[in-house]
Parts: sequence; structure tokens; C-alpha cells
Amino acid sequence: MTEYVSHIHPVAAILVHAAIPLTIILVYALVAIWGERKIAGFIQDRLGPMRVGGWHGWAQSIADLLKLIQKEDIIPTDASRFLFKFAPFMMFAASYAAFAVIPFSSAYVGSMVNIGVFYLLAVTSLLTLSIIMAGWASNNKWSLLGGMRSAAQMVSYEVPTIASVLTVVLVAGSLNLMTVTEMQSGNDILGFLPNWFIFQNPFLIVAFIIFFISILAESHRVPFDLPESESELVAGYQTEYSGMRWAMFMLAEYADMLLLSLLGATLFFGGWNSPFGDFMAGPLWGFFWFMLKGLSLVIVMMWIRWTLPRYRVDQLMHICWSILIPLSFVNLVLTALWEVIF
Amino acid sequence: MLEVISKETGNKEMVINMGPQHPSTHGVLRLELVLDGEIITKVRPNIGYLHRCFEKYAEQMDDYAKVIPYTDRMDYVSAINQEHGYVIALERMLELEVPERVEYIRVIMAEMQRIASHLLGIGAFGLDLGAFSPFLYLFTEREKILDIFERVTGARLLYNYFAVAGLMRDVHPEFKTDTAEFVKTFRPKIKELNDLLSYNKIFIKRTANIGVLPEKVALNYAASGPVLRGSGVEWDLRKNDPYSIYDKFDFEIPVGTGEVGTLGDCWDRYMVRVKEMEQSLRIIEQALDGMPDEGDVMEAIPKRIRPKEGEIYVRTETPRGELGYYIISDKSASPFRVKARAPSFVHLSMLPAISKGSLIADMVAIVGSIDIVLGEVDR
Amino acid sequence: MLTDFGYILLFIVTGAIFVGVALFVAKLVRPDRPNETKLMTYECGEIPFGDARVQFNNRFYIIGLMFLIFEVEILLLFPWAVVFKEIGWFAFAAMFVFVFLIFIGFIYELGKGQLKWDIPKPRIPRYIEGVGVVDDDYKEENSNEPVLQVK
Amino acid sequence: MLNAVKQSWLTFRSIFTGMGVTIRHFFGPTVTLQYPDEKMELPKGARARLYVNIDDCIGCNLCARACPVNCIDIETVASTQDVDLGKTSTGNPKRFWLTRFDIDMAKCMYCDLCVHPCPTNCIYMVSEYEYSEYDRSNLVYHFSNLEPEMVAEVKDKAEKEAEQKKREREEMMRKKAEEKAQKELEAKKKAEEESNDKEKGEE
Amino acid sequence: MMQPEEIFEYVKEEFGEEGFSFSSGDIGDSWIQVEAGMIKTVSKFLRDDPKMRFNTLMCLSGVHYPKEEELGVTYNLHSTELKQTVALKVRVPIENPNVPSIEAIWKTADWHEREAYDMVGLIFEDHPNHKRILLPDDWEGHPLRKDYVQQDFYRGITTGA
Amino acid sequence: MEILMNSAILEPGLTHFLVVSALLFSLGIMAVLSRRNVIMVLMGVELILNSANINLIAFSRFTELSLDGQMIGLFVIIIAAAEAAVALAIVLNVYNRFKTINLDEINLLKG
Amino acid sequence: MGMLDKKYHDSNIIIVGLESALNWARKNSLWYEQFGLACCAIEMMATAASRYDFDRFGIIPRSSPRQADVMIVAGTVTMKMASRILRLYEQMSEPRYVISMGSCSNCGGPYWEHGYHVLKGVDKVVPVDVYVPGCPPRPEALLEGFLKLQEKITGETIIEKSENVSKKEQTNDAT
Amino acid sequence: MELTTILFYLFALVTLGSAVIMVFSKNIVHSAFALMFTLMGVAALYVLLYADFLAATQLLVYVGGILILILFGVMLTSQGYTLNFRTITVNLVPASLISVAAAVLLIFAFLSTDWTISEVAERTDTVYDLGMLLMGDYILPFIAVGVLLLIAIIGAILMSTRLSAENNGAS
Repeated sequence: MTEYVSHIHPVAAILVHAAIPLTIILVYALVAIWGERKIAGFIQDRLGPMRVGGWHGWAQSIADLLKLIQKEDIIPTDASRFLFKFAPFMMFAASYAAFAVIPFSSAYVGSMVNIGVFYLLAVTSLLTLSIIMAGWASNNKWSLLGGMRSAAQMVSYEVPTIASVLTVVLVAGSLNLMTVTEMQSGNDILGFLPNWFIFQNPFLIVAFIIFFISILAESHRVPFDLPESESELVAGYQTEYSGMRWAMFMLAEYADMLLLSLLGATLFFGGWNSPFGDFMAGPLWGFFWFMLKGLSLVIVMMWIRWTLPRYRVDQLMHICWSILIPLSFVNLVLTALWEVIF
Repeated sequence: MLEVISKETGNKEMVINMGPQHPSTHGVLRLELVLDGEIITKVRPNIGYLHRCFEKYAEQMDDYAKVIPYTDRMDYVSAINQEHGYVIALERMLELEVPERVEYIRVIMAEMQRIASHLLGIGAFGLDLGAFSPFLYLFTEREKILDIFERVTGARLLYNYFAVAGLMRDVHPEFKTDTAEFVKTFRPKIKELNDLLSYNKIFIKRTANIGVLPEKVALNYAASGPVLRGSGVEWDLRKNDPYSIYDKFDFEIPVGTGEVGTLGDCWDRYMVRVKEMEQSLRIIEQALDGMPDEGDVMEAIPKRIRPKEGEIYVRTETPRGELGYYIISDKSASPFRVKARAPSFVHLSMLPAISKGSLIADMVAIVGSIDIVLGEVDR
Repeated sequence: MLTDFGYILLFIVTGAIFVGVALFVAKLVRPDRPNETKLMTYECGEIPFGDARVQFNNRFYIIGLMFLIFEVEILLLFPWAVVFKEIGWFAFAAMFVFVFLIFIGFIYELGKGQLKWDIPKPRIPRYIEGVGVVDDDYKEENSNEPVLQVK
Repeated sequence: MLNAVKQSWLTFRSIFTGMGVTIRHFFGPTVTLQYPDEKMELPKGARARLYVNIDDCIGCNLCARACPVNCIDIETVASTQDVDLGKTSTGNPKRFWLTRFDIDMAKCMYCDLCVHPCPTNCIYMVSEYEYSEYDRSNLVYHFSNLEPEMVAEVKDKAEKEAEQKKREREEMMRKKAEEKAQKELEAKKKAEEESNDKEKGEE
Repeated sequence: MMQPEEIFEYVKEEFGEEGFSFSSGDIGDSWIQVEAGMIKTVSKFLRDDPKMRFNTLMCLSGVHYPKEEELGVTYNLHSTELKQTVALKVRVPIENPNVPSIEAIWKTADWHEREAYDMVGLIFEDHPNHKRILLPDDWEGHPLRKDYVQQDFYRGITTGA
Repeated sequence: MEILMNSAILEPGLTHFLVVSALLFSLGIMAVLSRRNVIMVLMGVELILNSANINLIAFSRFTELSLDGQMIGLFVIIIAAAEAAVALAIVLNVYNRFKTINLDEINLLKG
Repeated sequence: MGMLDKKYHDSNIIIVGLESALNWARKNSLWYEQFGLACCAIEMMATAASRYDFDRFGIIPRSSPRQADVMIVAGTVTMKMASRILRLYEQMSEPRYVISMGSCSNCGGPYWEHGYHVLKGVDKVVPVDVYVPGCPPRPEALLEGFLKLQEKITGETIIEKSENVSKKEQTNDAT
Repeated sequence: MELTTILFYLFALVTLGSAVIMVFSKNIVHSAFALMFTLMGVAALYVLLYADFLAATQLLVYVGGILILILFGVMLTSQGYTLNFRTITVNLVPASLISVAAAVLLIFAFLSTDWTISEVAERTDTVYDLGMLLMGDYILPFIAVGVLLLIAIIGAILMSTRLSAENNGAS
């Protein structure tokens, strides 16, 4: 796509290049927020948004967005003004910058950096800092508790996330997500299964389970949604934020969820590769498959969200440090052994 | 500026205000939590944000019967049970005979209300722990009960249905079939609830061994109802001090077993409620079988209520525990003093004792598990 | 390589600009009517007291500390993982030694019970026959003396 | 170790059980009533608003007295003798003009206590529940159907008649008093005479 | 299981005649009237004695008797072990409404006593936290007294209609 | 000084990076010397380490040492992390003991 | 100084279009502040539950007043609570609305006569937009109250007319 | 001017500017957040020096790890009674003299040295090369780092055990 635009003007091409994921995120966020409400509705025997914009309230998220634009922006007197204002910028910019290395299709990836996935992990660790920043700057007890909780949670779960990503890197031998995806093309396993990493090595299934649990925690989803658990901490680190600033946090959270799901799809489910080999392949189909895989992970996350209660903070830490981290290291060694032997 | 300084260490402590506007304080309760990190070192409940003074109103009314709508508004989640206690107290004061049909309808209504109240309590408890869907499933069931109630009484929440020695109106002809239908459809839902919530490992982890209330302490704090039974005391006024016609029915008193944790923890209190719903279904079934079809429910209602001088303490088992009415009459048409001994009030008073040393998240679980209704606490 | 990172910079800038534009548009539309109560810190409807930025529990710190060391260890494994397939058994052995060293530390740490957030056992009130409910610091906590001090 | 594995397995199993329940609900029927489009038929006798059939009201004030919150405000004026207000549909004769019959629905607590004592069943609950207002004063319902002029006229008339009656009564009282005084006087006389007679007799 | 009369006799045996009386109204429950100063010892006896075992305090109510110009406290006790109930009563003059607190004996009395203080103005000696409970601390008067007059403003907000 | 005469003076070369690192270093020194708060001192140390790292990597970029500079830079970062972890643990211990983390006060308190 | 703070004298097509779009958004995304006071709170929960489903109208609860648009005063407001209600209302970000649900918050309801500790109508402390009668109101009645509020929002304008005050300000003045 | 040149000056400015803020800010939390910008600037400089892996490592370890630890440390050690994030500057004159002297000396040395510059071609795969190095020449340091980290873990745990012991004792 970029090539076509570059015929018109090189700068325009670059801008389009950088704006493609933004469009995807925005459309996704609007759809996902509506979709989550619909899914929640149907799970709970109700209907969810029905009245805004006609068919099944499709315009609900748009109305919400337009309303949030109109909401007054409150910065409490006791807050630390600069940090309070800066936190949403950093949060969204960091989570958006991470999208640069996600290969959306065989024809589009924001940046072909060689250290791809490593860079992604590094950038997402900035999210933790921006959450602490927001929590601290608000000078609100609930915010600070939420900020500290989420910082502790995110740093803890970063270890198993990285370890399970490392397992895939070990098998792939590359950090570049495009290369990783390309390695998963074809349908050779047992004659019909696609060459996705999850089918390639039994230990990668364990790695995927660890990865999925960790990204639930990293993106603050139930059962690990402690930072903003409504029934305890009012709204966690976002308590003092209103209007558009709050919307940016929300957007960043949803973007983060998408990012990690897409990462999971790339690492374990063959990215933009079609499940049917060459059938329905091609850049646009690739994009379709990729989003399908990512979004189905997102939907599973939502499904879990509306089923389970949440863990307590110490149990959360216990799961991470006493189960997931040792397990992920053992799994790493075993994967390496498997790779060396076979 | 106000600062909070610990007396022991001289350290600054973090005091956090939970409520009056907080999603999991079940109304306008305010808890001052003194924290060390996330661990609660002290709890100070502040109540009275919903103090409407039922007792003052009872004294101001010029008729004993006019108090009944106000009793509804004490524990608005189980209005029928509040009325039940009050009318029983008056009937004992006036030494009135209650028609059998009235008693049966009362028992059915009271047990239905018990189920409705437990559904709300359990659902809200789940909601506090982050489980949203069970709450709505249970609310759907509750709506079915409210539909039946609305057909009978005309109101959804605050009924004013019981009168002294009678009822305000007769039940509709399909009452029996409606109720039997509900009982039939409700049983499988309890199993579903157990699948979804009660035996969910995360739920158990959140509730087991939390807020342990030992038996003796519970008695000393005058706990009652599911809270006391959760601690393993087999005590139910419907069996141990039967009022109305409860002695005619065959049912069990579920008690806490310590199945997944310590005896008397949040899970036990929760599970007692779940099991109690099953027992209530049993009572309803028996009452439906025994209920006479004929009989005027209104003829025995006295026109004027003017008890002799004296006082009485009458207690009944509401979903939340022992509701006592202490009524003093001075021969006039309006009560001299009505004191309502509300179970939630008593249960809330032991919150500081059982929640020390737990986390904020546990605090939420404990408040949810003792299932308070602020209307009753503050009256 | 620099071009690729240039794109990344472009993404960061785009993200920041997007937030800026969104906030600017909102600024054009939204009302701005601050008053004292509105700008007061929210505390469930009460007047806030004390500073929110108070001391925290050491546990957070211990978590951060362990995380840092583990993260460093894992990141050293990234270059290793990339070349792992080419080197084979030798790399496996090196890694095994490395991970083994981590594991010693980890087992030590688990043995010390550092990461369990061992919450002090909740104090369960007791009842002593003939005395009553024993709750050692109950009186202290409910005493009339103000815990809030006006400064 | 084995225990940890078992616990993890149990956790997963319970999670999947729960997810099974929710997915069944996802595909199951919804219970939502789409309110403004679909409305539930309220059962007979539902209590959502008070209504007064003012034609049947005899102004006995029983409902107002039964109301625990005193949200019913009734002012009656006795009808003059020349006007017959007719009868209610239940056959009770009406003797009062209802110059004011206000119910403050903002105060009402929908307890149904006012409905029972009504001798003519003219006050009752209806199932009309959609009456939110922007202004609270609109929640005070005026049921009296008398025009203000009529009210004034009626009051005037009633006052006059009352005055008339009062005068008549005073007249009567006076007459009675006079009669009484006369009687007493006579009685006294009689007594005196009697005593005189007695005295005489004794003498 | 003992009836209130028997309990009265039993208590009288223990403490002597002084300060006790037994009475009842035309209807309803009967009660043991106890002198204010003795309530604490009597309560402890009732709780711990093997024939009494009143392990719960069901209800504690404060009452204002305007005619006698007295305040009263009624204690409704109950024993889950022996399944017996009894009511105790204490009457104190309104000028000096001091009653010893029984919070140490039955913990549940803590809030009940605070409520009684709040509502009728009884003063419980040795109560660890003798404060208003339902009404705000700066409220005027005790509303359940029969001669209570409602204050017009509370912190600038009118209490009237 | 002839470098200054160079026409491509603005083109970032080795010296540019070295100058940046020197300035960073001196700022670090400043923080270490002038602040009393131990954590501030630690932050100053981090600055110094960073400036050293810039040097290492700049040399690896502009001279023939090739990747060795980066390799050592990597180890420096790792050791800095270990240092920060242990140092902050010590700071916290000191704080818990003396209730202060000001260097001179700690000096006074000793034991 | 945002658009919503100003009053436009001329009503050109852009402003009118924008205004209606903004009103449309505001009325369709009324997030309510999650807190209940008394009996009505139970009916409010019932309205949010599956049978009546607030979410159909785009109404969802937010715990923090900063993110809420509408405050449902559901239940008896006591004197102790009144100042907190005011504070919570003030801490909501504008534009904000208040629905008074039920007799108690309308005017003290059943407690208007002897309720020494009951505020006789929440409109004594915060401006109320819609009064929903009932004790407690049925869920449908609350929904109808929301529909009324939506109607009201549709009528709000930033264009200065000769009558020149918006309805909101009228209510503000009235209280 | 090339884009890289502009970017270099931009990043150098960010690095040094925020370092100045960090050093001279009175509020220690602000200092910490300023340090974050410095570290990010340094990471950007690494990129310009073709050290992409190190740049990401810098972000991951410094910003995502050490800085969070420092912030936790700051929040844990904010002073007793009066909460104070303000820190005091002492010895301002000697300290600035020394640091300015150090800067002048270093810059003079750097400028006056005639460095043999051999332009290396733009690197593409530093991770691979680093990995090869690590498994080759640097295998011993690799294991040594493992031992070092083990010691660090043990040391830190010992410290924090005391911390939590004291903590539990106090609460």
C-alpha cells in the first residue's frame, strides 16, 4: 500500500505508513469496546447496546467517544501537573510504538528492526512506568495503590512473558517477527497441520499457556485485573482522570490487549499465514488471517473476563513467582533439549 | 492539613476511606482503613449515613398498623421478613389467633423473600470478588420471584402485605402453580451457581480462610443467621424457637463445615446461604402442599389495635439473621417504644474484629460475606 | 538499521501526536469550569486527609528487585537463543549452567519465602471462658483519643 | 510438587466448567425486556400511582387519616341544603364539596393503606408508572375538579349557610336557654310553693 | 431451661434481695429489675454460671420514660446452650443517666450502647469508645427522647421541608 | 584543535559522542557530590555508568574494536542492574535502621 | 475555554450540526455514578440487570465520579450524607446531570414529616434534572426517567437565543 | 544537514537537558522521571551508534527495571513524619567546581586526541554477532555473570529478608 502512495509523494508515503496501525487500533478499539459490551451482554442473558445508531447499537462507541471529548478535564489541585498530563502521552505512545514491529501482513510491517520482539518487550515495559506516573501524579490513595499494584504485577509477569517469548525465539532463531512468521508458512506437520510453532514442539504449547496467562496479567484482564478492580480500588490509577485523558488510557489498554494478542498470534499461530497453505493467501488475506487470530485471542480474553472472579494480589504474585517463572525456565531448558535432539 | 500518625511507631500510616461512595460497601457504609502497604491494621466502620430513624417514626405513628410500611424500609432487601416479625409481635401482644391460610401464605412469601434476599446477597458477594455474570444470572432469578410478589402484593420491593392477623389482600388464583413452577425451575440454577462460582478455585482462594469467626466469638458478638451458622452453630429460630407454623415443616439447618478452609470463614458463610436456598425451596414445597385453598385472609384483621400495657421482645429469622422487635405499649393507639434489633447492625459491629490483618481485597470479601444491608444497620 | 529505527521514531511521534491532537480537539469543545471542590482529590466523597504519597510496604520493593535480576538474566539469553541452533550442544551446556545458576538463586529465594508476600496471618479473635472475647488492641484502636492530628 | 500439579489442574478444570456455563448462556436466550418498545403487562392491582375517582368521593377524609406520610391533603366544604350533590356509584350520598384533593406523589410511599378504608372505593392504585417530571411541583396531583370560581362560590355559600346555621343554632340555643330558664323558674316556684305547702302542713 | 421467675429466684440466691425486683406488664415478657450499679456483676454471673449460660445478648434498648423522668435500659439475654431467655432492666434518673458498660462481657453491647447513648442519651461508664454512632458527632440532642426538638439547621442545610 | 577547523564539524563523529558522555559524566559527578540523599547519589552513579557506556559503544562504532565495546557495554548494564539492586537493598536497610537516607546524618548516627 | 462554555450568537449550519452531534453523543452515553443509598439502589441494580438492561441505552456504571455523567440519587439522603452528595456531585466532570430517584430523594418521601435526619429533597443541595417518582420506582420508571433526561439533553443548546438561557441554567438558578 | 545529524543533536539535547533537570531538581520523584528521559535519550544515542540490542536492553533494564526500583525506593524511604520528596543540595560550590573541571578536562582530552577512526559499515544483525561472541570469546564472562547474578540474588534476598523481618515486626 505504501508503495502506491509513494508514487504521489515520499513524505505522504511515510505518513501513511505510520498511520496504518493507528487506523487499525482506532477501528479496533471502537469495535472491541462495543463488542465487549455485546459479548458481556449475551453472556449475561441481556442484549448490550441496542439503541444507539440502529442495528444493535453499533454506534455506541462513537457516541461514547464524542461524549468523552465533551467532558471537562479535571486536574486536581494536589496533583503533579506535568506528570499528570504526561502519563497518557507516554502510555499511548509506548503502546503504539510497540506496534511498529508487528507484521500485519506479508506486505506491511511498520519497521523491519532486527531485534523486533526484543524491542517490543522493551517498549512495553514503559507502560509500567507510565502507570506508576499516573498513579503517583494523581495524589489519590486509590490511584497510588492501583499504580503500585499494577507496577508490581506488570513487572512480575514480564518475566514469564519474556521467558515464553524466548522459547519461541529459541526455536525460530530470530528476533525479527517477520522472519518468525515466514518460518511458519506451509502445511507440513502430520501432512496437514500448518507449520505453526504451537504445533512444532510440544513444549511450545506449555509456553503458549504461560504466555497467555501472562498477557492476561500484563493487559490487566480478569482474573488479574487488580489495578483497576472496581470493587476494591474504585478505578485504580485512572481514578482521577476524566474526559479525553481517561479515554487515552482506555485506548492504550485496549491497544495493549490487541498488541499482546497479535504478538501471541505471530509467535504461536503463524502470524499472517493462512491455515490452508497457499489457499486464501496473499497480503490482504494475510491481514485477514492475522487479525482473525489476534481477535480470537482477544475474544477468549473477554470470555474469561465475564466468567471468573479475580485473584488477590498476593495470590497473583504467588502464581507468577512460584509457578509460572520456574515452569517457564524448565520449559525453556526442555525446549532447548528437544531442539538439540531433533 | 490533617495527618495520620500511628501511636505505636510514630510512622505515618496510610488511612484510606472506603465509602460512603464505593462500589463494594453495599450502600453508604464508610470504612476507615488504616493500612500498612495493603494490609489492614485497623478498621473503623462509620455508619449512620442512612439513618432515617425508624424508631422515631414508630413512635410518631398514631396507629400500630401504620408502622408496617416503615418496617419494609429497614431491610429493603427482605421486606416481607421484616413485616413478618412486626406482625407476629403485635399478634402476641394482642393474643390473636391467625387463620391457617394466612400463616401458610406468610410462610411461602417469607421463604420466597429469603431466597430473593440470598440471591442478591450471593450475587453482590460474587460481584465484589469480580465475578460479574453470576450476579446477573441470580438477579434474573430474583426477578422471577419479584414477578410473583408483584402479582400477589402489587409492589416489587416494598410490599406492606402483612397485616395484623391477616394479609392486605388475597393471593391470586394461580399463585400455587406460579410458585411451584418457580421452585421447579430454580433448583437447577443452584447447581449452575455452584459450577460457576461456589466451587470455582479462584473464588475459593479468595474466600477460604478469610474473615474467620470462631463459634464462641460469634455467640459473644450475638451473631445470628447465616453468619452464626457459618461458624458451625446449628441455630435457626425457625427450628429452635419456632414462630408462625415453622414447626410443621421438615427442613434442615445448613451449617458451615470448613469444607475448603477454616470453619467460619467467608466461604462457609456464603455456602450456608446457598444451602439455605435449597431448604427454603423444601419449605415452600411443603407449604404449597399444605396450604388450604379456602379462607378469608382479611376477616381477622382487627379494626383498632390497642394492646394492653406491657412489653415484648419478639425475634424472627430473617435472611440476615435474628430480627428482634422490642415493643413497649402504654395502652395508647401508638407504640410507646419500638426498638428493632437488626442483625446487620450486630454483624457489622464485629467487622473490626474479624478483618484485622487482612488485605483490602479480603475486606471487600468479608463485608460481602456478612451480607449487610445498610438500611437495617442505620434504620 | 537506522532507517528501521527511524520508522520506530516515527511511530512514537505519531502516537504522541495523536494523543496531542485528540486532547486539543477535546480542549476546543469541552467546558472548563473548575472550582475548589471539583479540584479536590476524590476520596469516596469524604474530604481527603493525609497525603496519598505515603510510605509503602517493602514487598513492592522486593518484587522489583527480583524482577530486575531475573530480567537481566533472561536478556542475556536472547543473543544466545538467536545463535543456539547453530552452535548446538555447546550452547545448550552453557545455557544449562547459566539457568542452573539462576535456579540455585531461585530455590534459595523460594526457600526464604520472599516472594510469597507472606501476609501476616489475620488475627482471629478468641473467646476465653469466663473472660470474654480477647482482642488485644481493641481498646487502643477504638479509644477516644484523636488519631487524626491537625497540623 | 504433585500437589501443585493437581491443584493447577483443578483450577483449570473449574475455570473451564465456569466458561462452559457462560458459553451456554451466550448462546442461550436473552431475558431482556426492551422497555420503551416492549412493555410488561403489569398485574392487576399493581401499585404504581394513586388515582382518585373524584366523582365517587364523599370527602370522608378516611384515606388522609390512614396515610402514614400525610401526603393526601383534603379540604371539604359542606354542601348547602339547596344543592344535592347526588350519590356515588356505590350509592353513598355525597354531602361535601371537595374544594381540594391533592396527593403529593413525591411523598407517597405506595403502601396501599389509604385504599382499604375508602367506603366508596374511589381511591385506588393504578399501574401507570411513567410520570417522571422535570419539576417537582408537577408531582402534586390535584384531583379536585372544581374550578377556582366554583370553589370560591361554594365556600362563600357554605360560609353563608354556616353562618345561617350558626345564627339559627344560636337562636335555638337562646330559645332553649330561655325555655330552660323559664322552666327552672317555674320549678323553683313550684318548689317554693311545695316547701311553703310543707311548711304549712308542718305547722 | 428455666423460666424467668426461676432465674430471678436463682439470681436472688446468689446476690441477695437487695436491688432486685421481678415484674411484668399486663401482657408480654416479664423482667428482672436490677440496680444500675450491679448490672455488670449480674451480667457476668449470668454469662458464666453453669446454670445460666446466657452467652448472647440479643438486644439492648434504651428507653425514655417521660412521666417518671427516667431513662431505662433493657437487656434481652439468651442462652443457646440452655435455650432460656430473660430480660434485665435498669432504670436511672434522667439527670444522672450513668450505667456501667457491659461491653467487656458481651462484645455486641458495644454498638448497642453507643446507639443508646446516641438516641436517648444514656451514658455508659467505661465504654471504650463512647461516641455517637448513627448521628454525626456535632448533632444536637437525643432524638428518641420524648421531648426532643428537631434542630433547624445542620451545617447550614435545613432539616425542614 | 584542527578537528574544529573541519568543515564537517556538525557531522556527529566520535568526538561528539565523547563530548556528550563527558558532560553526562560531569553531571553525574555533580549529583554524587552535591546531593545528600543516597538515592540521588545512586542516580548520579547511573549517569556516570551511562556516560562510560556511551564511550564504549562509540569506540566500538568508530574504531576497529568492532563489537567488543558493545559486549562490554552489555556487561556494564547487567552489572549496573545488579549494583542498583543490591545498593537499593542496602539503602532500604539503612533507612529502616536510621529512618533517614541522608548521607551525613548516617555518618553521624553510625551503628 | 471550550465550545460548550460559550454562547454563539449566530447559528450557522456548522454550529447547529455540531451541536446536534454533541447532544446526540451526550444523550446516548450517560454513564452513571455507581453508588446507591437505600431501597431505590436495589431497583437501580435491577435496572442494570439482565431483565431491563441499562446497557441497551449505553448507560454503564463508573465508580469514579470523574468519569461519570449522571448521578442517580437512589434513596434517602440524610443530613450526614448531604455534604458528601454535594461533594461527589461537584467532583463529577461537566457536563453532568442528576436524576432524583424515588420519593425520598425527591422530597424526603415517607420521611418528610418527622425525619429529623433526612434531607427533604436532594434538590436542596444539588440541581436535579429529572424527578422519578415511586417508592421505589419500577425499573421501567427509572428508564423512563432516563428517556426524559435524553429528551432534555436534546433540547440543550449552545446557541444564544432571545430567551437566552438554556434549561440547565434555569434549573441552576432555581435551586 | 542529514537527518541523523539533527537527530543526534536532538537526542543529545534531551539526554543532557533532562540530566541537568535530574541533578538540579529539588523533588526526588521529578529527578527520577527526569532520569527516565536521560536514559531514553542515551538509548537513542546507542541506536545512532548501531547498537540496537543495547538500546533495547537499556530501555528494558534501565527504564523498565532500575528506574522502577528507584521509584519504589523513593516511595519507601520518603521521610518519617513530614512526607518530603525534597532533597537538599550541599557542597554546591566545590561540587560544581569539581564537575566543571572534570568536564573541561575530559572534553579537552577528547578533542586533543587524534583518534584513529575507521568507519564501520552500518550493522544489521548485532544480536547474532553478539550471540556468537557470547558463545565464543565471552563464554567465561557469560558464566561469570551468571555467578555474579546468583550472588546478587542471594545478597538482595538476604537484605530483603531483613527488610521484611523488620517490616513484619513493625506492623
